[in-house]
Amino acid sequence: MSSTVIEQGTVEKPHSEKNYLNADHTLKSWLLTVDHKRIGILYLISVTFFFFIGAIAAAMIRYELTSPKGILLSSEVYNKTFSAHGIYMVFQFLVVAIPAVLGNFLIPIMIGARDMAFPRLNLLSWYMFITGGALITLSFILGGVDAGWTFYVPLSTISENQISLCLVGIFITGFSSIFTGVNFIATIHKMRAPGMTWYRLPLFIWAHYATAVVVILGTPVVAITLFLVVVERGFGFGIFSPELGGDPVLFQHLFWFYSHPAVYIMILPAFGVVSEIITCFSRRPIFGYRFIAYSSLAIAFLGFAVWGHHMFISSQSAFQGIVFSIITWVLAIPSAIKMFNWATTMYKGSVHFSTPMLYALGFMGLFLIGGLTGLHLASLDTDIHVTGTYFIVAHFHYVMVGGTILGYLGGIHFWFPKMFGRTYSEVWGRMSAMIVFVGFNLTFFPQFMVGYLGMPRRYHYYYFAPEWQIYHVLSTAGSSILGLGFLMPGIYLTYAIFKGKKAGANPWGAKGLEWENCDSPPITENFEKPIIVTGSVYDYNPEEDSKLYEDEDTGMLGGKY
Amino acid sequence: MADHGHDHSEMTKGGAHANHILSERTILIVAGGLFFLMALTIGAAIYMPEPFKGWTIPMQCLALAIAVAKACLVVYYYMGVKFGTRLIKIFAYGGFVWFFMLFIMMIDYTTRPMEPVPGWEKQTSSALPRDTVKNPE
Amino acid sequence: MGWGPFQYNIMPEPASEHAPYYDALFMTITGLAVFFTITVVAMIIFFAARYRRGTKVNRKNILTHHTGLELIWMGVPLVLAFLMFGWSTKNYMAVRTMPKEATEIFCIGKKWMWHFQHMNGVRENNELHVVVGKPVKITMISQDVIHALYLPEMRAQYMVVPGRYTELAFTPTKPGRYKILCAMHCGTQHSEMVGQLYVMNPSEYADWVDKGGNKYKNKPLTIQEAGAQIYSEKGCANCHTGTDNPRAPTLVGIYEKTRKFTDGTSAVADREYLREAIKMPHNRLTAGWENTMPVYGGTLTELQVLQLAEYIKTLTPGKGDFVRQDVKHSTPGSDGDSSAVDIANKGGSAGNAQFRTSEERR
Amino acid sequence: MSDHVAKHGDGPEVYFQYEDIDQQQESYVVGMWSFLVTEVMFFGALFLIYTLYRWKFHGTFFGAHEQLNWKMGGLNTMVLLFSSVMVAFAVHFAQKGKTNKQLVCLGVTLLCAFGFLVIKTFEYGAKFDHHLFPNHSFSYADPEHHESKSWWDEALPAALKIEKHEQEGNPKNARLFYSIYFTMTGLHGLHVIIGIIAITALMVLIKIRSPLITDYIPTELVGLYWHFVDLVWIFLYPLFYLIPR
Repeated sequence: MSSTVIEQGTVEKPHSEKNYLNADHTLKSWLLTVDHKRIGILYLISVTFFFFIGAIAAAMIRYELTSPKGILLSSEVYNKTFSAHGIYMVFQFLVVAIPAVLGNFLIPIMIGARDMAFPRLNLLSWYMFITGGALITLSFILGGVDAGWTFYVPLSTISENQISLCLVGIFITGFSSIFTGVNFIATIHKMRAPGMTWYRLPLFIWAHYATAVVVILGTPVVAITLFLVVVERGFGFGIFSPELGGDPVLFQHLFWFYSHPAVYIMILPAFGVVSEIITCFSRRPIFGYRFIAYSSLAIAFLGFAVWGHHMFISSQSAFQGIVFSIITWVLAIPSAIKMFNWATTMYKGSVHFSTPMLYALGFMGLFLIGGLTGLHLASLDTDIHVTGTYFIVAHFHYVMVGGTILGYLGGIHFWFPKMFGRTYSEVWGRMSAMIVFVGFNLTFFPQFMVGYLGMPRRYHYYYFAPEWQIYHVLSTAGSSILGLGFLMPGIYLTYAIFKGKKAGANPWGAKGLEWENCDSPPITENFEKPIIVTGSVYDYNPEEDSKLYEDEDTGMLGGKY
Repeated sequence: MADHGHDHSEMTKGGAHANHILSERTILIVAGGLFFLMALTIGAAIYMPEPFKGWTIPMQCLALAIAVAKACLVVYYYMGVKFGTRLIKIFAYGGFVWFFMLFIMMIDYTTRPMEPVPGWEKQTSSALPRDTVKNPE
Repeated sequence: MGWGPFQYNIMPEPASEHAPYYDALFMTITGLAVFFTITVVAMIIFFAARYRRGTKVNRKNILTHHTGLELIWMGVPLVLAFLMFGWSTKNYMAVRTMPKEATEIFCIGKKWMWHFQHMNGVRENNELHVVVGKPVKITMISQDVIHALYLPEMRAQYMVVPGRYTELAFTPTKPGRYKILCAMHCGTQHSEMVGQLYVMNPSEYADWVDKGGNKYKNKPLTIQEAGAQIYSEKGCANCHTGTDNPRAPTLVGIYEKTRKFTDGTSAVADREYLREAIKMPHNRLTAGWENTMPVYGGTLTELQVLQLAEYIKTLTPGKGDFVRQDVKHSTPGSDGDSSAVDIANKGGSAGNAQFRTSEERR
Repeated sequence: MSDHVAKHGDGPEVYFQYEDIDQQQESYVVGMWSFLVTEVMFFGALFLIYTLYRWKFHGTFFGAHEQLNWKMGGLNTMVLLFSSVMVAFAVHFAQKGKTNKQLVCLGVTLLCAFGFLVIKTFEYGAKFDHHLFPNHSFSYADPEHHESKSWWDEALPAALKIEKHEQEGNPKNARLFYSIYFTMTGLHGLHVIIGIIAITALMVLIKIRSPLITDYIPTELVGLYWHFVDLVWIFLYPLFYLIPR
């Protein structure tokens, strides 16, 4: 990115070694920090923790399903296990992962600001997130929740488990998201550096802006809905209870009013990350900048009008089903735009297969499959047979895990040198990217098949159809590979934080304020001097870049390929 | 950005200054309007002569129209949207427009028979005991 | 059955009229998905390989936007989407329009079993028998939480909602035994809320109806069971409940106990006394009760009296009591057939547990 | 540009992340508005639920609403509207820098907020005594509980009493009505309590001349929040207390 540093007669200060990581070492300085970068790191640690809880639950589920009659768990514990998997993964990991870690860390740097608009609110968000997570964990310690992460009434209102406590935890986590969203919106609107116009913003920022819009418009609705379940359990108010003439399907309407947009909260930031990675490692300006930017907003707004496709068979009227179906089909278009644009971005580029790029390519492949199998579910008729089966499980795992988590891992690898000032081992990185890709496909592709055969989701036993076992065994085998793939970055990245080679300010040769105007790791104020942006954000030159590598390895990270 | 300043595009396009000071006179006039409308809404609901009082839908629309008028007074003047920047206007209108997004749900309820089965009551749908008082057995 | 991977089906057997239409649409959409996946992946691989760093290719005049191209790849998928939407909606309307001439069946979902009620009075639990080729319309309601009646081979699924009737229709085309599943998480034993759908030829079906729709009926009853049946048919339980009451003394534990009579005498309640008390109850009245019991002298055969006496012997406060016969005898799992339902029942779950608790509550 | 160091005692303080005071003030207002959008959606879902069930069970809702005291509701509307006016004045004086007048206005607002809660307590108390709280002891159209006297009703001055109506309609749907009534007014009451905390905090900070409050923006933000609370009540009042037959 071209930008100028304003010289106001001040003499250039000598380069200091202080950065946000070593500015202060006390625990207090971390727990009471208002620095967006430190809060990002706090989020990184906490979401990793919650991810591993969710992953352990997933491993238990997969192990249990290798036998048609179950192995280890009772049905009750099994139900609590998949509920834990869903609740931790959705509310404590997927919804927050990219926005809270990468978004918090990068948004102010990318737009040339010194911090978020409301640093203290940002810290409060993190504390609320932790409180919510602690309450959810407490509810599982005190007895567990067996209603699944969707909490459909009346199951969640008559079940005698710790559902109220868990819902309160989710409510608090929800408000943490809202505050983060408010912060993002105010920051992106008001904190941009001079010259950073809307069309010069990196696509990462556009994606996060769209995400924040979805968060502030959607989250309160699910908060109030879950709150109503709590008062129904606690006081006996019966807003959804059929014996008072209420409608349990209304809960599903309100729940999916948020929870469908919530999948865009998960995937939009990943779109942003992938847009950045693909341009950087294709060494080429992104193709169709405005189309990608506006497709993010289109997804954010249109995504609110499609929630009913989760309810085609839940006794909503056929007419409403048709309305939702057609909007859902239309919603396929913005995602298609992005996909085609990313692919075209590589045309005439200078493509470099570094770890983040491998993750991004894996993301494209998996999201493609996940998105396109969504067509089966958008279609009214085909949805009938596969709703509530493993087909849908496979579909949303392709989108959420294949999309969000690969985007997240790609982003973590991409900005790792910026966050910690060190580089990780490229060999291990590329290996883990490939293992994740292979393991992921092996885990979830058989689930499409067993779902089409009719295996309902959330089933503990399937002894009535032992022929399904082969698919489950394949899936479990894949999940152990996938688990290995997730564990590896955990290990070599942790190693790299302490022992990795020093990375320069811009190890990838990337463009953007965070690479060109900012140290690795950045100083607490992000920039030594205020900056003014004067040009486009993606002015790469693939021709020159490729020439560098024609004859010799210049020693940049990753080398020739 | 010749002035080396911050990007104030949203603000300047609104054509008004952000910290507009509401005059005391305006506050009082708006307050008068609010109290008048409140009296009106009570009058319309309670002291309406009989043939009109029975018209459910027009009366409800009237009550809501008065409420919307009051809301507009508060939002425009007291909350300062009238003098706010374009961005504030977008937020204010956007919030209320998006509220109606929820009403897509009404399509469902108006196009299907939602009549609950008469007399249906089986399981209590709460963790607490309910309906235990009147049990003839 | 084939060899290796080929022995596995990739789709459930299409056994309803709608299934072939369903699969056609499903496969078309899958085809489209595969086509787009291959196109984009090929594009990615081609570009990534050809333009990888260091290759000597033309990188001049890079394209950063091209509205025409964008419109093409917005337009083409949009048209395809509308086509698919039209097709699927047509199918959906066909399958969600309830047939006028249909076998009507009622279904009640509860934790964790399916009750079916036929118009001819037959009740089934976790099983459903229907005739091949005749449309079936199921009207469903749930008793507690939301369930979903899922018949994979029929490509039919719909939710069963408490407090409201929902409907599901299908036309079976192939005789056989198929799955009934619950596809909406409904609590602890959700995965055992399964059953079987029997699609029968008309002759078989007629036979089945003749037997009262009860595959357990032909089995000889034990003497106690026969007694229990008489006990229930004659309505003994109307007066002789589990405890003494103003109308009649309880029969629980009565056998070989000493009974006091209104005339001051007493006797041991052996088989002879029981016979007398059934056939000529007015002879000796138990102290504390009046002569209200009908005389069964002419209505019960000697064999039936014997059976009844044997049944009365088994009555204890904890066990046996006054079970409605229809429920007891249609309890699945009482013969050796190891159907899915029975396995579930033997596991001490699903149906059995459900019945026990509901009966005790009565 | 580089003089973003906070200057105490010389006009409003600019926090380190902002370039200038304009940017800071605008950011705060934008943040508050996006939070208010959230609040709109928060109550929006409840208004949707209300609309749906009211449309479904209009007869019973009409019958049930006649148990609510519209005079008390009207008084509460008046109290809230008056407090809103006071907040508007508080912001006005804050902008002009008249701290004492500002504090008086905020104090009156605080009084109004407490008054609102007191009136609400009288309403809730009567509902409890008449077994109209929608928990397991709920009882509707039952003479025994309907006729029972409530201290909260008796204690009212005559002008605020309404004539006792028969409890008409389906008791189940009436319970739905009261569920919605208590949820919505309860949440609104919770917002009033949060407002009280915010106003109190603001007054204390102004009083002790805290460095946190160097310009009118905090007052403006609290004012925006309080106006929103008022706004919700403006709709709740006709929807619950003034249902036409």
